[in-house]
Amino acid sequence: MIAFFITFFGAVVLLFIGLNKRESSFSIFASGILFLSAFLCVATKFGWCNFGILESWVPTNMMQFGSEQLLFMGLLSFLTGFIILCFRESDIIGNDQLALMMFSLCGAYMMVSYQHIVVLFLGIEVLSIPLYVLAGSNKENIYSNEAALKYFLMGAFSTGIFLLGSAFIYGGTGYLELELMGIKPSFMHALEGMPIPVLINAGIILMSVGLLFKVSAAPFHFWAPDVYQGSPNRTTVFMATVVKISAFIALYRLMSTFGGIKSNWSGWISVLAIITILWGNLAAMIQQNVKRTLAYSSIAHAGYVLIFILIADGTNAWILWFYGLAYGIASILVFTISHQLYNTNKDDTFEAFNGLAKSSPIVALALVIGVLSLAGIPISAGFVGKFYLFSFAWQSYPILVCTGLLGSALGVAYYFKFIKHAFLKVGEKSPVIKDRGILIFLVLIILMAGVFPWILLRTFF
Amino acid sequence: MEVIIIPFIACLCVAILGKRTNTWLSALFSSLPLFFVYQYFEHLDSSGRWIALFDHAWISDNIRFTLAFDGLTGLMLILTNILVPIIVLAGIRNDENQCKLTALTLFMQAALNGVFMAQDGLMFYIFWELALIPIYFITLTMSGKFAFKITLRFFLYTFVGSLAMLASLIYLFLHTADYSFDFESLRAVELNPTQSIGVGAGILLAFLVKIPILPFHSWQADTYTEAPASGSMLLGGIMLKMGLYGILRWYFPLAPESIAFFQPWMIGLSVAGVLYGAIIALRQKDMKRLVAFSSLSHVALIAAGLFTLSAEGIEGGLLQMFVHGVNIIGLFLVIEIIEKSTGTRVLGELGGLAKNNRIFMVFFMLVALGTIAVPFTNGFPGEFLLLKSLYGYNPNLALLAGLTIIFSAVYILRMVQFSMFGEGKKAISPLSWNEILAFAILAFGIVGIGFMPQIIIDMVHKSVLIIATWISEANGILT
Amino acid sequence: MLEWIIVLPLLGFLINGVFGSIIPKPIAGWLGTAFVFGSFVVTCFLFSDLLSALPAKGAVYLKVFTFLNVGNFHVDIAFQFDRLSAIMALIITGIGTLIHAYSISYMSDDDSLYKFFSFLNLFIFSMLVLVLGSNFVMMFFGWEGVGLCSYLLIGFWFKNVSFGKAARKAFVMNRIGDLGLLMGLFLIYQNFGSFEYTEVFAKFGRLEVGTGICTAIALLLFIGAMGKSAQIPLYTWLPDAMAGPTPVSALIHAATMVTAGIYLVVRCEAIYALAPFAREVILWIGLATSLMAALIGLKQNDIKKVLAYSTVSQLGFMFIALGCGAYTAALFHVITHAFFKALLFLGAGSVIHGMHHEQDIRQMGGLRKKMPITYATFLIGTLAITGFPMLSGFFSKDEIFTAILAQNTGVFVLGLLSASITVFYTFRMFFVTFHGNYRNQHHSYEKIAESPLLMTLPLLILAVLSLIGGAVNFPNYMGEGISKGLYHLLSFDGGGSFSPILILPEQSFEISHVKEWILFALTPLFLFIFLVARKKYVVKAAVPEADADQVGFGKTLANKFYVDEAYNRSFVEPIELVSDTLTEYVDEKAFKSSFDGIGRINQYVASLLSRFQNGNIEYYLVYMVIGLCLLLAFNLF
Amino acid sequence: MSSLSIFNQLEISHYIYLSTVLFCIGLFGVLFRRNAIIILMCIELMLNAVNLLFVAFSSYMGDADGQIFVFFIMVVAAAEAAVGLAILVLVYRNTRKTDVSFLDNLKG
Repeated sequence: MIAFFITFFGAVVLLFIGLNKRESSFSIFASGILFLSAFLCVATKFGWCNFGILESWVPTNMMQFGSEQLLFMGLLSFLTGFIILCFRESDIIGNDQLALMMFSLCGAYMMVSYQHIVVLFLGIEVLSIPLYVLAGSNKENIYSNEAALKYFLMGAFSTGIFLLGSAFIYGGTGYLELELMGIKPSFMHALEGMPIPVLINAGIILMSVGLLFKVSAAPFHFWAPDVYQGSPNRTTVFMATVVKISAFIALYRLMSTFGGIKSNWSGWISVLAIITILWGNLAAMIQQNVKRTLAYSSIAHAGYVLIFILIADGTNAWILWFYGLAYGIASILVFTISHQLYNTNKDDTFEAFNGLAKSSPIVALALVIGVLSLAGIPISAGFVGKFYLFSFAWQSYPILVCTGLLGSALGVAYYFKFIKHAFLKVGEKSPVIKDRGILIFLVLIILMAGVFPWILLRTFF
Repeated sequence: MEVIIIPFIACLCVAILGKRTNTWLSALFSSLPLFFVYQYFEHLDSSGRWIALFDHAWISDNIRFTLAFDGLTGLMLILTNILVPIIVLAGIRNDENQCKLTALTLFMQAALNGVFMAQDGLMFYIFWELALIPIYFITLTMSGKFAFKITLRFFLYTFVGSLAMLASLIYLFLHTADYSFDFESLRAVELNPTQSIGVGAGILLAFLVKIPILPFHSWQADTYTEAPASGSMLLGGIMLKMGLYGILRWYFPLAPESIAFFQPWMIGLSVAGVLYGAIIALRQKDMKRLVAFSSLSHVALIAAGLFTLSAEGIEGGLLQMFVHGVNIIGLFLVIEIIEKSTGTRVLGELGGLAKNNRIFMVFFMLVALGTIAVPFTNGFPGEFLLLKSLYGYNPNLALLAGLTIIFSAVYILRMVQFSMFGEGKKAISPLSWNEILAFAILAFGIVGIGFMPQIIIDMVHKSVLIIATWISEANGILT
Repeated sequence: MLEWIIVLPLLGFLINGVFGSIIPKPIAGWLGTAFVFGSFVVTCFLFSDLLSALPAKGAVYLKVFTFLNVGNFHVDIAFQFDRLSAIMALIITGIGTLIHAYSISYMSDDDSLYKFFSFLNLFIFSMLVLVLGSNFVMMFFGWEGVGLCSYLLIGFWFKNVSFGKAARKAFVMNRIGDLGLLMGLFLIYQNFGSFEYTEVFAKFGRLEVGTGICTAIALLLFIGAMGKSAQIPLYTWLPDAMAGPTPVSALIHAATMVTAGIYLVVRCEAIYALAPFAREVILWIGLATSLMAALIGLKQNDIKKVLAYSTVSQLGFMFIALGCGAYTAALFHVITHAFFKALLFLGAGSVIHGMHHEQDIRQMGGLRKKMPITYATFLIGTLAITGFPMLSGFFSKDEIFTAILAQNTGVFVLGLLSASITVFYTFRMFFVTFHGNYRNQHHSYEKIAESPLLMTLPLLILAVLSLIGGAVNFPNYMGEGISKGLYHLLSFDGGGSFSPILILPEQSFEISHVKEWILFALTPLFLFIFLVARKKYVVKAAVPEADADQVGFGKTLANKFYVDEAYNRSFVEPIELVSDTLTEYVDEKAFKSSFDGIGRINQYVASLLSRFQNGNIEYYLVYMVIGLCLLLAFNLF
Repeated sequence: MSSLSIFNQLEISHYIYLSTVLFCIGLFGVLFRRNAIIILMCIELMLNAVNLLFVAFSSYMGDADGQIFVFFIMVVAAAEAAVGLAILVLVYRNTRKTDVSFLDNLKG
């Protein structure tokens, strides 16, 4: 809860002190707040500090801050902090933007820690509404406008679907509290004339479609490439990482609530996972735009994580956490480099990477490691994440794992485009890459998590 | 542990120093692990077991970072750590990308040492993949417009194979009693024949692609041909040994029940590959391409030998692995020097190179003779044992595979003839000391093993015996 | 002491090979010669030791080290000096020494003399390994080693492309034979569990005559012998091998290496004794080779080519003998052939040397006066090879014909034909070269001079040997004490593990007196042919016509029965076609394209998928709703 | 009273059908109208359908949660509409159109 407060009030403060001023020091302030909140989450988890008073304000049937939630919140806060830090030089800079992002993060916190569908709904909306604005924050850019409108319309639409689903669930189970509605989904209040399982099943499908939209799982992913491409870079990476991870956490918690009737939904989730993995990887192969490619890549990753939704049993949330960390850091790394190159070349196709290895080899190396992590090649964190995921799923879902492996192989084809352009092509301009320290730090995180995952996981879980 | 850390540190140093790197020093550094390998041999006991030298909890308490050593590993380590310094030395003529290539080669050395020492399945896989990355970048420095396509094909091929292996390993891992990737735990998993065939197929695929065996070879020729010399050397000299080593070390013990199923297929494919590579090599004009196909042919023979499951086949195969590494690196070194001196490696454009550089000529001849397995060069004992083992399996197949001794004479001598003999205007530029040193080491390897192959056989004999016992316990087919 | 026989030539090879470039030329040559001579001396000592040992010894045995020990498979580097290998070693080192000495002068113009001598020494070493090895693998070592040296020496003048081609051809054809030999070795090991001669042959004793395994092994080994000893169908490399320097032709392609096949069969007498069918095959192949080569020899004009075909033909005779089971006769002919053929080649070399590397006999003529020593020695060689009475060739051929006659009259007639042709073409070559008028326009007759002493001395020594060489194995009618020396040597039973080399009793070749008379009647026949040749080439001074003028059967002969062309058509070209097809269609199209095709399919699917992504939000919403409806439909109904 | 009795005769399923139909009307409106404002209104219609359903369930089960949810939905819908209209204005300024089918610059 403390993280929530700090983030929220930090955003408010930022909004007021920085009225009409545009300075990158705000970014440092904001990221400082976020790192602080991340740290506090971890500290609370380990019991180094106790904010029981704050916690007591929130009814436990509304939100819950167990150690799992705290770690997820810490992860999200940590990632957001890095996003803000890395994109200090964004051309759309402003304290209002930062504040919006932090508000959005508050929504993500709610999605992580909800115990009641109302909170989930509010979380989704608090997350989304600032994002609509952020997506369109490049006001003069027609692409940004288009992205915002698309995102908004489809987001609102999916909210409607989500709400219909929650209404059905409400009708089917009689509860909106997560704990209660999942207990015995089959017996519930008798509703005359309505086959209850149908209502519950439909409710589950509709609600999860609302969330699947957010994680951009096929066939609800169509917004993603367009919106990712049109939005300002910082917003894109925020959407690709924090939003996606939080939506997955929400989905995971929702679905594990209905773990008792897993057979009702495991089938179609599997199908969606397969479609998503294949679609994301295949469609990414022919893209020329970096952001679009990464959008498809994020779709593919959504497909992998859908496998986790299937295997989640309440004790292995750390897989999601680790995968989120690996994926998030690698995405931020690649997006940051691509963003900085964009600032030099005003080109967001792969051509921007041309000659990177010559002009700044260290950045090229960082790029390689980021890309390898996304592709899931040892010794990067991405590999370990995939390894955990696949090895846990092998037993029950071999076909999914095979698809995942196939997808990884397909993924190589486009991830290596980065390397191709950075190492093989000759570039005209030599881009100025700032923040090498941060990039190297990110690389180190990836490598540490890739080489010593057990140390990391044993510390936290 | 040292054999992994030292090259890695050397790699970092080279990467940091960049153009200021002294190649002699890098070569010296990369040969340092040999000293430690020598020390490791003292840990061996008479049983020939695979003894863990380093062990630490890693990804989980049961997925450990375990480095182990036995004769088999020792042989591969010696091979790697002798050849890598030579590759580093040979790179001196490669002015532009030299420090980059050297750094990558050293990184590769660390990864390869890891592959050969890894006792934990996951670790093996990770090092396996890790070895792929530097070679990918090395091949990427090739010139030519198909560079990306070729490297991508290479990477995808091997990556798909590795993923299949990973899937199999995870499958085994999930069936272990203690959820461990440890070699012994994986081996202890009881599989029924169907499972075993599935698991075996996955593991085999990775190795078959890497070796490569016939239908999975189409990445090879282009990659060998287009890659820079050090890339070709690493690929042909050491990397494909990973596949053969893998078959022996990981496939045979982990899925012994499936060997009986795969044996005829593998031997059939290998023999087909022997002929296929040899026949194609007969008419190649590009020397590197020729060597690539000859390697396809030679290595397929090794694979066939391994799959005969006889002592001659396995130990002869191991011997030949070492030998092939020496020879192919020699051939690539020769071709590299020819190309650097004359600007071409197409046979029709060369000729008469023998006349001005005697040392080069002698070495080229020596390597060529080693490759065509003339007695008292290193190629002979291995090929003899392999053919003999194949004869024990099926005389007709041995006859077919034996055709390679005719074909290899034809294409290698053709290469020698068209490049070295006859009249020609081009000449080999004088050799530098590093090249002469590299030649000397390789020449020593060629002649020394030619006379004393038993040294290598003795090194691996006990380890092979243990593996053979496992196979026969599962099948009772070992002779 | 045995090791020195082997080590000395190896030392010579190493010294000349490593330091050759800094050693003065003549010294390099003398060094090489000295090492071989040293080896010869050691061999002589050892041989006399062996003969005079008390109690009588079968062999001296020397194990150097273990070469391979895998599972139950064991091969030693080990040597065995028995009577057979002693004879071979004596020929090799003895004639080798002469040819080395000859080469010092012959090759004195060449810049890389040291290289030549180091290769020659390496050859001697390999050949000694071949004959002295105590097991089949050692023999195989030498077998391949001499092939290699032959390759190196044929292609010695590497600047000439066609020489290189000839060298390659020789090596590859030998390798074809080697493959057969190798398979034979495997078969031996599979059945007898050892490669050691003594062990293997001891186990053969227990088998029945005509056993399938014996026949198979015998035939496979014979394939190896075919390659090395230039028998049909693997003989075509030998005439081409004349590209090498003449001493090489004398040493390798006449006296020693090509007789390795005969050595192999004699060595494996225990096997062939049990394989009558294989002997039959050998007989007929030897006969065919002998006839064919003799016929081709009729129309050859290159002095070395004539000698080469004559060698092939003589090797054919040796195999005929082997096929008849007359192992002594074959070995006897090996010895005498080594003498007179080396003599002829060296003589030819002397002529070529004098003619400034002119080899076409049509460009010679009348050299008799300018090169008297060469002429005289060449004449002795010619007489010896044609079987002039009381010369070495007479006795050895006589013995072969005796054996044939005892077995098969048909073969006898054909063999006789072959021998007659030999007489004709040898004298044809002799007369055209030394008699008649000088016909060369490029070099003036005056400038031709006799070769230096260093070259003529070996000629003289070999001439003497050719004259008296028959003494090695005189026929019975020459007297009890001195006859059948070789036979007694080889059929000596050392007892213990060492059985005699020859097991078959020689008595089977005792022939009736009528037949003996027939044999004697042959001498006038040969005399008649000699006169015909003399009339044509001396009296009428006929010059062989140019190749283009050949017609009919003569043309076929001049073109060597078109065998090379036939081989090209039936083996080389199809394989090249297969190779090209595999490269172009299978490797590129099938394998590579199929993998790339997967990529292309992916690209195609991706482009299909991207059609969904048309940028229009309405479509997106529709897709979403369709997806949703499908989900609902499948799960609710 | 008679009208109330009609209400009493309504079963919960009727509410479900009604709101589903309403929802679908909104949904099809979203799908088949091109004007962004109308789409926005249709989404509101969908939300109101859900509201109706929540209220119905709530009163049927005598549980207040559903009604509270409705208030939240209304509030959020208002906020969403505000942001949405702002975005629309933004788009309109740049393109002079409110027709969504013209916005297809981003694709592929």
